Amino acid sequence: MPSLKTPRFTRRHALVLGAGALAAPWIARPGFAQGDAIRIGSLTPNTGGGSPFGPEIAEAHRLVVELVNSQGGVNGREIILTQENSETNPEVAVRAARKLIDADRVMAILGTWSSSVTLGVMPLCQEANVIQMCTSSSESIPAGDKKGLLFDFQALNPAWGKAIARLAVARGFKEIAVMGINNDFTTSMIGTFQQSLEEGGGKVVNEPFLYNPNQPSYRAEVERLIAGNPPAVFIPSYVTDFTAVYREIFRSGYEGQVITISLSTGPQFKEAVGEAANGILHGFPVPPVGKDTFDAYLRFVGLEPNGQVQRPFGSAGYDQINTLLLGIAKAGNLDPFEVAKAIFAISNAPGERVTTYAEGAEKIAAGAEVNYDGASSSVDFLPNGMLASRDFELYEIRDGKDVSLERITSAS
Amino acid sequence: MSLLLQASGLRAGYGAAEIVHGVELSLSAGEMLTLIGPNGAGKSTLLKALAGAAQVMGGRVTLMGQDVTGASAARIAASGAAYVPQERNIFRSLTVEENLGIGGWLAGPALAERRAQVLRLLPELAGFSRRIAGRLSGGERQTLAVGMALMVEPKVLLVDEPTAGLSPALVGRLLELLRRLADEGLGVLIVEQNARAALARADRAMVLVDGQVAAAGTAAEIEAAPDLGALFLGRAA
Amino acid sequence: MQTILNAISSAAIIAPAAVGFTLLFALFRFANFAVGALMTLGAFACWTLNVPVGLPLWLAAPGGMAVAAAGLWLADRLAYAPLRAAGGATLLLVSIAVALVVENALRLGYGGQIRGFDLPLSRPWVLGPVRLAPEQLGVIAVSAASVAGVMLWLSLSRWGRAVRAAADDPTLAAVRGVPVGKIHAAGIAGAGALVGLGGVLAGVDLAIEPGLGWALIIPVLAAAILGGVGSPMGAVLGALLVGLAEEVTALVMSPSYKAAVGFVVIVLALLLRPYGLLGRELVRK
Amino acid sequence: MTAYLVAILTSVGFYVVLALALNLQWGLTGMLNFGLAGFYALGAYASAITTELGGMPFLAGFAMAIVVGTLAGLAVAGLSARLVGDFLAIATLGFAEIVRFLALNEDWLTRGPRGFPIETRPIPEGLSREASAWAYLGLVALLVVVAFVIVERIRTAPMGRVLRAIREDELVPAALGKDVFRFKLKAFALGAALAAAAGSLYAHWVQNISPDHFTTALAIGVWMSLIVGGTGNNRGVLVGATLVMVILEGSRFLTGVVPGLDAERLSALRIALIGVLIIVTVRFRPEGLLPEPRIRLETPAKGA
Repeated sequence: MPSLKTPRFTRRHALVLGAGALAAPWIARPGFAQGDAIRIGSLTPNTGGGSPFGPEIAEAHRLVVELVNSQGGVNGREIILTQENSETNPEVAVRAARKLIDADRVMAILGTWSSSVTLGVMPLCQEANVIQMCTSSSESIPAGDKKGLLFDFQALNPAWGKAIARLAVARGFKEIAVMGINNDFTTSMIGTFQQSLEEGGGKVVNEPFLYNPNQPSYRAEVERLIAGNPPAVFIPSYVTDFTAVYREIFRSGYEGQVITISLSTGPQFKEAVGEAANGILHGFPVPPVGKDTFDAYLRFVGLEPNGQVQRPFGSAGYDQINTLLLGIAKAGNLDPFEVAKAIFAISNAPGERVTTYAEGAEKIAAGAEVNYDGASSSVDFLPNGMLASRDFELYEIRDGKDVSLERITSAS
Repeated sequence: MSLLLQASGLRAGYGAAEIVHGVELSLSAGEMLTLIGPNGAGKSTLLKALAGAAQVMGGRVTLMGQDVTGASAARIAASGAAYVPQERNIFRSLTVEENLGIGGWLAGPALAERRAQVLRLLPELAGFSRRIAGRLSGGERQTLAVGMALMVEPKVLLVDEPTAGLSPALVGRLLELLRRLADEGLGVLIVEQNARAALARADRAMVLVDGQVAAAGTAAEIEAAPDLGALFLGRAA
Repeated sequence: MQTILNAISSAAIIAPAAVGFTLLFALFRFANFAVGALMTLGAFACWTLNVPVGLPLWLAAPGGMAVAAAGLWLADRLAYAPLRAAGGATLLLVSIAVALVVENALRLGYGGQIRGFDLPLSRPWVLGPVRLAPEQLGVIAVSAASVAGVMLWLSLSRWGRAVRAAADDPTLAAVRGVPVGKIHAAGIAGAGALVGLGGVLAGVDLAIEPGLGWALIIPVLAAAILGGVGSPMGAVLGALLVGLAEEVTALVMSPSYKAAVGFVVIVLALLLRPYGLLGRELVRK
Repeated sequence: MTAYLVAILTSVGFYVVLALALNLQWGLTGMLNFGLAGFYALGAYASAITTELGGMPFLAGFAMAIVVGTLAGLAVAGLSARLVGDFLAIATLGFAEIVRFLALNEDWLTRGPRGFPIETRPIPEGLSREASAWAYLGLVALLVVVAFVIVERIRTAPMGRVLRAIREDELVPAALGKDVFRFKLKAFALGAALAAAAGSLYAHWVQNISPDHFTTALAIGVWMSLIVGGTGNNRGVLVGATLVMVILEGSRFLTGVVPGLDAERLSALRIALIGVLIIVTVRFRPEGLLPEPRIRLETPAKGA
C-alpha cells in the first residue's frame, strides 16, 4: 500500500527534524558555559491582524540578542532566544506560550502586541512566574498582573485620547466626528478623547462609533462619519483598515481635517495612497523622532533616520530586550522577582543615562546606578509596570513627510 | 445486415460489486433489440457497460469490429454508439437548442447540417427549441434526449428506459419513434419496463435475470413464452 | 441615492469573484475557499507589474488575472483533481489549506506590509446629491464589462455552452463526447481570471496585504449563495443585495454589527428561498 | 517539557470534543456546521458570566453552558432545518459571526474586546503548577470520555442508523415514517451542547477569554481533525485531533532548523507547511486515516 507510506514517512521525518530542533540549543557552543544560558521567549504577531508590526518587534529582539551574545552574553551567560508567532490570535498564542514556558523554559515572554493576546497568555505567565513585556494598551492589563511581573512599553489608551484631543484643540479644531476600529485599543481612547475635547471647549459631533476591521468596504462607515460635514474627523485605527478608510474619505470629497494616530500613517500608508496623504494630522506617543536613541535604533536595524515615524513597535521591542537584559545583569541571577525589581531600578531615575545594553552593563559591572533611556520612550515605569509618561507628538504630513508640529508630555 | 455491436462474456458492475455476469449480445443495423427483466436484474448496468458508463470487469465488446472493451464514454460516443441515460439525459439548465449543440459537439463544423437532419427526424423539437430543457414535459424531454443522442450521427442507439413515467399514449409514440430510427438503419438497443409495448415493436428481445441471460429470441417468441409472461410481463399487462 | 451608488460600488468589487466562485462550484461541486487567497494573489501579481515593473494599471491587471488563473490551475492539479471523488466537505477543507499555502507563500515573498497600486487618489464628481469618484466609476465599469463578457461567453460560444453543460451534468457531457477535462480547464481559466480581477479591483479600494482575501471571502461566498450557487446572474444579484444590506444597516444601526446583519439578511433570504434567488437544486454526485 | 505536553494534550482534548460534536452533526447526519466556534464561544461566555458576574460555582457555569448551547442549537437547527449542505453551512457561519459580534459589542456583559478574566477554577485551590496542569487534563479527559461514549452509542444505536439514512437521502427515512426534522434537531442540539460544554471548560482553563479566541481559524482546526481522522469514525476523531495538533504545534519545532529566515518568514513558512501537510494527508487518505466502519444500512428484520 504505497498510499500509507507517504504520510508515515512524513510523520517520522517530522519527528526526526523536530527532535533535531529540540536538541539544537543544547549543542555546546564555544565561549559559554553549558546550562547557564538565559532563556527568553519572543511572541510576536507575525501573521494575522498584527502582521504589519510583529516582524519589526521580532527583528529587534533577535538583533539585540545576537549582538549581546557576540559580545560575551549577560554576565558571561549565553542568551537563547526562542521566537514564536502568536498569529494575533489568543487561542494559538496560549499554546505558543505554553511551549515557550514549558518546553523552552523561558524566564520572560516579550513582544505580545494585541491586548487579547497579552491578556490571554497572562494567566500562564503569572502562574509560572514568567516576566511579560508587551506593547498593549488595554486598561485591563495592570489589573491582571498580581505579581508585579508585567512591563508595558505602550502608553495606555486613555493617555492617547487625552493627548490627541489637547493637540487638536490647540490647532483650533473644536467640532470633531469620531469613528474607531472596534477593539480595546480604541474604545477607551475615544472616551478620554471626548472628555478631553469637551474640557478644551470643543465637542464630538455625530455619535462616535466603532467599525470592524477586515471588511470588504468601509463606504457606509465613512458616509456616517462625514454626515453633516464636520470640520474635522478623528479616526483611531490601524494601518490596514485606515488605508481603505482614508481612500474612501478622500474619494467622498470630504475636505475637512483628518486626524488619526501615527500607527496608521507609516511609510506603508504613504506609499499606498501617494500624494493624497498630505494634510493628515496624526499624533503618537512615540517614537521620539529625532531623538538620539531612536536614530541609533533605526541605524541598528539598518534604516536611515529620515525625520519620519518608522518602526513604531520595533523601537519598543528594542527597548524591551535591552531593559530585560540590563535587569538580569543588575539582578545577577534569573529569579524573576529579583529581575523585575532590577528592571525598575535600571529604567527609572536616579542613575546615569544609558541607551544600550553594552553601555549599561559596563556601568552596572562598575557598580553604578543606571537609568535606561529608550528608543520608544524614556522607559520610566510606574509601580504597576505601566509607562510613567510618554512624549506625545503631533505631526502633519507635508509632501509625503511627517512634519512635527507640537510635543507634549502626558502622564499616564 | 451488418453486425454493429457485439458483447461476449461481458461482466460488469461498480466498484467491487459485479452485477452483470457473462452476457452474450449482438446487434445489427436496422434492428431493434429490447432488454427486459425484473428490477435489479442488471439491465441498466449492462447498457451502461456497453456505453462506457459502468465498469467492464471481463469479456469483450466490439463496436463495428473495433474493440472498445473498457473504453471511456467519450471514446465510445466518438466511435458511433450514442447512449441515452434513463435519468439526467438532458442538460436541464440549457435551452433545447443548446442541448442539441452539446449533443453535436463531436460533429464539429457539420453541426448545422446535423441539426437540420435531426429536426427532420424529430420535427416536434423545432416547436420548442428556445425553451429551457428543465421546464419541458416528460415526453418532450425524452424526445430531446433522443434527439441529442442523434446529433453525432450514431450507428447504435443505447436507450435506458425511455418511457419511464410517461403516459401510455406517449409510451407508444416514443417507441414508434425508436422503431422508425431502426428502420432508417440504426441499431437500437433499449431497456424497457413496458415490456409488452416494447415487444410489440422490437425485432428481438432478451430477458435478463440476476445479471444473466435467461432467455433470448425474437420478440414474438419471448412474448409467447408462457412462463416468462407470467413472471415478468404481468406488470405491463 | 448615494447609498445605492455605494452598494453598487461594493457589489462591483465582489461580483467578478462571486461569479468565478459560482462557476467553480457548478463545475466541481464544492465551495472553494481558496478564492479569497487567489484574489490576494491576483492583487499582488498586478501590484508587482504595476509598481516595481512600472506597467500602467490597465496592462498590469490582465497579468494579475493570468497569475490568479495559473494559481487556480496549479491548485486544481496538485490538490483538487486527485480528490474529485471525495465529498464536498473534504474538498472545502483542502481549499482552506490551499488558501493558507497561497497566503503564506505571498507573505514569504512579499512580507506582511501593505501596498497600493500606482493610482493617484482623486476627488469625486458631484452630481446633485450624489458623489462619484473616477476610480469608483472605473471599478464599476470594468466589473460590469467583465461579468457581462463572461455571461455572453457562457451563453453564446461553443466552449462557454460546454462549460455550462459540464456544470449541469458532467457525466452526460462526457457521454455526448464533450472533452470534460478540457472544459474544466477552460472553466478554471475563466473563473481564475475573474477571481484575479476581483483581487485587482479590491486592491484599488483596500490595502493590499497577504491577508486581504479573508476580508473578501465571506461576502463573495454570501453573494454566490444568496444568488443561488451555479447561477452567474444570481451571483451578480447576490453581490448587489449583500452590498445594499450592509450599506443600509450601517446607516440605521451600529456599523459594528454591519457584517452580522448582512448574515441575518442572507439567512432570512435563504429561509424563503432555500436554493438562493436564481438557484435550483444542483445534481449531487 | 512534560507540562507542555500535558497542556497540548489538554488542547487536543478540546479539539476532540468539538470534533466529536461535528462528527455527530456532519459525520453521521450530514449537517454542515460552520458555526462550531459560535457554540464553543457561547458555552465559554455563558459559563464565565455565570461564575464571575453571577458568583456561582464552576458546576453551575458548566450546566448553564450546556443549557444555553442546547437552546441555541435547537434555535439554529429549527430555523435552518430547511437548508441543506452549503446553505446550512452559511447559515451556521452567520450564527458564529453573530455570536462573535455580540461578544465584541455588548461589553457590559462580555467585556468586549478587552477580554473576560475568569477567577473561578474547577480544581482545588493551592495546587502546584504541575499538579493543576494534570488536574485539567484529567477533567478534559473525563469530558472526552463522556462525549465519546455519547456519540459512539448514538452511532451504533437505532438512532444512528436513522441519522445515517438522513445523511444519505432524507426522503428514504421520511418515507419510512421517521420524523426527519426531530432527528436532525436532536443531533444538532446535542452537538451544540457538547461544543458549549467544551467551551465552558476551556474558558476556566485559559482563564481569560475574548472574541478573538473563537475565530474561524479554530473551526478550521477542528474540521481538519475530523476530515484527517476519518469522517463518521469516532476513533478517527481521536487520531485526527492528535495529528492536527502535532502538525500545528510540531511545526513550531521544525522552523528552528531552517536557517537564515527572519521571524516573519519563518511564521509564514510554518503556516504554509501546515497547509501542505493537510493537503498531502487528505490527498493520500481522502477517507481519513480511519475510514467510517461499514454498517449495513438496511432496516433491521421485522420483530428485531
